[in-house]
Amino acid sequence: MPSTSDAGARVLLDARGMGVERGGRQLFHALDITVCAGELVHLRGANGAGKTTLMRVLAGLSRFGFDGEVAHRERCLFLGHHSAVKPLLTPRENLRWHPAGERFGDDATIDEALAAVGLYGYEDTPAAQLSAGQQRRVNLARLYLSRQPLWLLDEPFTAIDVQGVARLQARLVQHCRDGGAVLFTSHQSLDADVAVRTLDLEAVAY
Amino acid sequence: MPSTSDAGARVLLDARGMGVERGGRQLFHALDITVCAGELVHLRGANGAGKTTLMRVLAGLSRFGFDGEVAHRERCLFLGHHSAVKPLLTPRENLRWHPAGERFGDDATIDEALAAVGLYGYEDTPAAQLSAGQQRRVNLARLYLSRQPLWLLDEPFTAIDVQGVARLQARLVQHCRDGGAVLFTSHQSLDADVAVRTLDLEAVAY
Amino acid sequence: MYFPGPSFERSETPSIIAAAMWTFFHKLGSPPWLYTISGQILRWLLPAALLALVVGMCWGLLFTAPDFRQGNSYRIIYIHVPAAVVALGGYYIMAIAGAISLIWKMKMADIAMLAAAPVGAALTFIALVTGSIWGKPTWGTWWVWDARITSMLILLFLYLGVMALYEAYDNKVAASRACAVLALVGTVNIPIIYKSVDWWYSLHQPASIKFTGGSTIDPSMLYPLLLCIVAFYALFACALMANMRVTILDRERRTGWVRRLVEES
Amino acid sequence: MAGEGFYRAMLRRQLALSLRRPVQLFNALLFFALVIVLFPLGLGPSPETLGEFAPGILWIVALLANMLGVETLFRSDFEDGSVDQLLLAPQPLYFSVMPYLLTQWLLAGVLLALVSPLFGLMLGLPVGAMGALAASLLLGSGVMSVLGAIGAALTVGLRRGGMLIALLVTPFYMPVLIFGSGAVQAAVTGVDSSPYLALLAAMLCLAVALGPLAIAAALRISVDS
Amino acid sequence: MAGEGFYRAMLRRQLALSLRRPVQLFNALLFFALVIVLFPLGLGPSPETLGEFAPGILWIVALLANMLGVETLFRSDFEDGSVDQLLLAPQPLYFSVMPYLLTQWLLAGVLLALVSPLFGLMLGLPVGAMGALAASLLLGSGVMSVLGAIGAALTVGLRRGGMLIALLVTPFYMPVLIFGSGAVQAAVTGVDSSPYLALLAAMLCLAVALGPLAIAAALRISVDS
Ligand code: HEM
Ligand SMILES: Nc1ncnc2c1ncn2[C@@H]1O[C@H](COP(=O)(O)OP(=O)(O)OP(=O)(O)O)[C@@H](O)[C@H]1O
Ligand SMILES: Nc1ncnc2c1ncn2[C@@H]1O[C@H](COP(=O)(O)OP(=O)(O)OP(=O)(O)O)[C@@H](O)[C@H]1O
Ligand SMILES: [Mg+2]
Ligand SMILES: [Mg+2]
Repeated sequence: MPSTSDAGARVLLDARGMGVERGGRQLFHALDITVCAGELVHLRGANGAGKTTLMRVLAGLSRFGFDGEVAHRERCLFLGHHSAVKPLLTPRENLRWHPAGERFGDDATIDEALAAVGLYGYEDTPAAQLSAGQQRRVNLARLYLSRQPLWLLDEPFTAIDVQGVARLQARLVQHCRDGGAVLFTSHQSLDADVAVRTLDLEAVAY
Repeated sequence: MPSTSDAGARVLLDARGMGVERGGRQLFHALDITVCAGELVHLRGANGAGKTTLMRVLAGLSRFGFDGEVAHRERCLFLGHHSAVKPLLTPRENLRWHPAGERFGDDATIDEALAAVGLYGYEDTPAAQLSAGQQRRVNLARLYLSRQPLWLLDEPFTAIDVQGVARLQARLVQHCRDGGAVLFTSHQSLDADVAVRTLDLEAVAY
Repeated sequence: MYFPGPSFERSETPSIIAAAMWTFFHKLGSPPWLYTISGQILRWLLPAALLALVVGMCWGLLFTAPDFRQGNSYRIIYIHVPAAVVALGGYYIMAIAGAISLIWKMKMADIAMLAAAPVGAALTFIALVTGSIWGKPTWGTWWVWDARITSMLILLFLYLGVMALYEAYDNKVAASRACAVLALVGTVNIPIIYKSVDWWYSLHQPASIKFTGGSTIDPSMLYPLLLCIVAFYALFACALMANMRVTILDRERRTGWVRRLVEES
Repeated sequence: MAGEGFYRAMLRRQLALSLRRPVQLFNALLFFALVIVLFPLGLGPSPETLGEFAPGILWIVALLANMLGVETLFRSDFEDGSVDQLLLAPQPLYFSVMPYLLTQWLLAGVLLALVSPLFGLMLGLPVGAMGALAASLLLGSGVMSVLGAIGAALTVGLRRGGMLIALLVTPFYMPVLIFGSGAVQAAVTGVDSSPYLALLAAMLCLAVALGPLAIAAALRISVDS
Repeated sequence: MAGEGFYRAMLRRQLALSLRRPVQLFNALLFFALVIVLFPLGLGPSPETLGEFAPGILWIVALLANMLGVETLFRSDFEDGSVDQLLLAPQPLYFSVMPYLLTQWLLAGVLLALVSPLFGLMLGLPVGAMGALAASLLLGSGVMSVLGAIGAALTVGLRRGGMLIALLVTPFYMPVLIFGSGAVQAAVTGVDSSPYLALLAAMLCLAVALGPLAIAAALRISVDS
């Protein structure tokens, strides 16, 4: 049911009245989130504000222990704090046999994506021998392969160097321009010239 | 042997002719590093440049497979990519029983340090129930407890929110002012008004 | 320095012997020297070993009388016993090399250690298989839990442990150091293992099957057997050196002398 | 990857993770051999007793190997977020767990079943019972893999699951052990062992049909906690 | 913490990590009970013969429990960087590994030794052999903890060490098994078991004196690889 927002854009994610309590503290309360095609949404908040908790609820990984409901969610790509990169496997194998269940095409396509995240030449090195940032990049290569419209990214810029962040940012913008939508968390701000909607969790804190 | 630099400050770390080759690539070559008391040194470099590798050599954790030698090193505090925080233990226990072998004082001191990193109220919560950034903060509390003169910090700002980074930065400056020295890596830049010496690994790449 | 041990440089009373040993050690530690000298040794040792083996075998198999109890099946002794004896000695060679590499940080010693493992494992395996084959006509079963057999089986596990540990490490420098630690622990443990297995067997088994009476061997069988043992030792040395030469070339493939060697050939 | 392609990819992934190098297969075999050697050392070398206990010994070793392997079945994938991805994949979880089960069964079950005659020989098991031994191990280890995976999925989110999973799972393993060693015992004494094997086969069918449901549910719970 | 304080802190840390909740102690005991029950089920000996094999069974279970526990001795500390910190600590590593060994020994050794008479009873072990059983387990498990820790330290940096550590360590465990079950066997048959116990005690002294050297060396290698 591809519903549309007031502005006419397709709604990819629609959650109403979200509220989470953890360890006796109300993290947030009566939070409505709507993400439409073409939108780049930056979820902000201090450490422990509940960003990860909210992202997991929105992705459908947490199904209990919160108020409100995710009324509508398009198929989504989720990147969490943990990168699901197997140290024993090479970057190429990590993507070829990725458990997310999406077809990532043949090896040539995968190699292209790896090159796009700056891992050219490391396709066949076991991930255990990559640096921290390079391991995160293996997972980020999915952003060049996936065809999911909605992206939920929890701190995608962690451990990535300055140049890498710039390229990633461009990729996110590109995805939104192509009709997708991105909801991401980060403690870093995007460049000033990128059109991004900021959602501040502190502002809605209870 | 408290040697002194030309300027008369005490030398806390002195490494000469450092060179590392990994996977057939020379990461850096003939690199001299001297860190004197009072210095704040920012080690920069892209992902995979060899920052972590160098830090581990300087800390004395890697003892083979590199050229050059660490001629002199004062006792140091080392924070790596992995935070050595046990999810089963509470923040207070994590510090009280820390394997680094330094006396961290009584619980009141520890609680103060935890408050300083913004974990007031979480002293007795098992670390497994903390957010990613809060877990990193548990480890960073050591910066308020340690008496080591030399700090080697590998990406201390990872997963820390904006306000936390500012406070940490102030702590680093304070430590240098107190006669210590800090060598740290980060993909973020410090505030412009902090006196920091930048060491670029790309610049010395082979 | 993580393993305390005497060091030649720091020795307080340098005697002539120590000095001479030190230069010898120093030479041993030099890959090109070892490569050349082992090549020269192999050139005569290998033919000699093969010759001794052929003579010993022919002598044993063709020119001795059949055993009055076992008929001709006992002739497998000329493979079985030398293999078993050399396999045991091989572990000590390996472990001592490991100790040297760990204590004196001598690169060639750990190459020797790693080269000894597969050869020793193969010999152990041969002893086990020939023993089993021999067991079938002798005891009517392929396998009994005799003390010597059991300890031989454990020896195989020890060899395989060293090899598997080496395989499992990506970083081969770390791998050989880890293997050296393991081999060193093994040196302390092997006598304990052997004694304990003997004890275990005599505790449970009041000698129903017996094959330990070495004295029953007739001299006419003994001499060819001894010759075969010597031949096996020599073969072990040959295999060890050949193995080492391959490893040396592999590890030093970036150095000048190997490049020159390749150009010459 | 869509449809079948995904499951094949997951199977290759699992196999690669357990058998990155061929030598690992060999290590698994050695592990069996080592544990089996412990029994003569502990129980004594007399061929009669060993022969009598051989079915039980082999079966206990199979059980232990299974329990050891199953404990870590989902652990690393859980910790590094791979299970999250699996849950979000469009493919039904019921089928997605099959590659895990299959790999575990191949390594702790089929492999052991294949080499078990050799170990049987070493323990003095009569040659006539080898068939029953291999067959019972083949079937029984399948049941144990599925049952163990349920326990693994339930405890994977806990930080100290090591002992707990044994506690959860061993009671369910016991019938398998009884029927399995019973089958071999029957063959040793010359009785027909097929009723036992039929029972094991029935248990296997039941386990494979229903087990993945429980595993999938347990994984969802673990991820959410 | 300086001097002794540090080692006491490390010990409390290790104990807290293994026994966060008192129920975990109980779980460990139940684990032994369950595995011990497997043996009569699998081997199916008559009650008379069971008593004869009780020493071996109890000792094999102790050995397996030790091997299981020791495998994870350094793993989580290695993966989260705690071992790095331990290596950089001013205290000598030789002593720093002692709290690990002690905890492992308390949980897989002392605990089992204390309750072993109960299990001995279940297996029909003569009451006169209970002392030898407990004493041999107490000493022997100490040796096994040290030897196992060497294997654990050697393999902790490897991503698939599970089977490998068994391969490295079991041969070294075998003498302990032989002397240990020998001691109990001797007590059962009315022979003096003190030579065996003396041997185990000697091995324990040797292991405690030299083992930490090997463990420390192995940890340094693992961290560096
Ligand atoms: C430490 C390892 C071993 C050594 C030093 C060794 C040495 C010997 C020697 C010297 C004999 C001749 C003894 C005699 O004729 O009285 C012999 C016989 C024999 N060995 Fe071994 N052996 C070893 C391991 C094995 C193994 C592993 C097996 C079986 C798998 C085995 C099976 C046999 C058999 C079947 C005989 C003939 C038995 C007999 O004459 O009664 N041995 N061995
Ligand atoms: N399993 C849990 N049980 C109880 N409380 C929890 C649990 N997980 C998280 N919390 C609490 O919920 C709060 C939000 O955690 P969350 O991980 O969502 O924060 P976050 O916004 O992602 O922070 P960060 O920027 O550090 O990643 C934290 O205060 C944490 O203590
Ligand atoms: N065990 C290893 N074996 C082989 N190569 C390795 C190993 N560890 C690291 N490397 C290589 O060394 C290089 C430097 O790694 P290092 O972790 O030092 O980078 P880094 O500068 O810390 O990067 P990051 O910013 O991502 O943390 C990388 O290219 C990596 O591929
Ligand atoms: Mg978070
Ligand atoms: Mg790094």
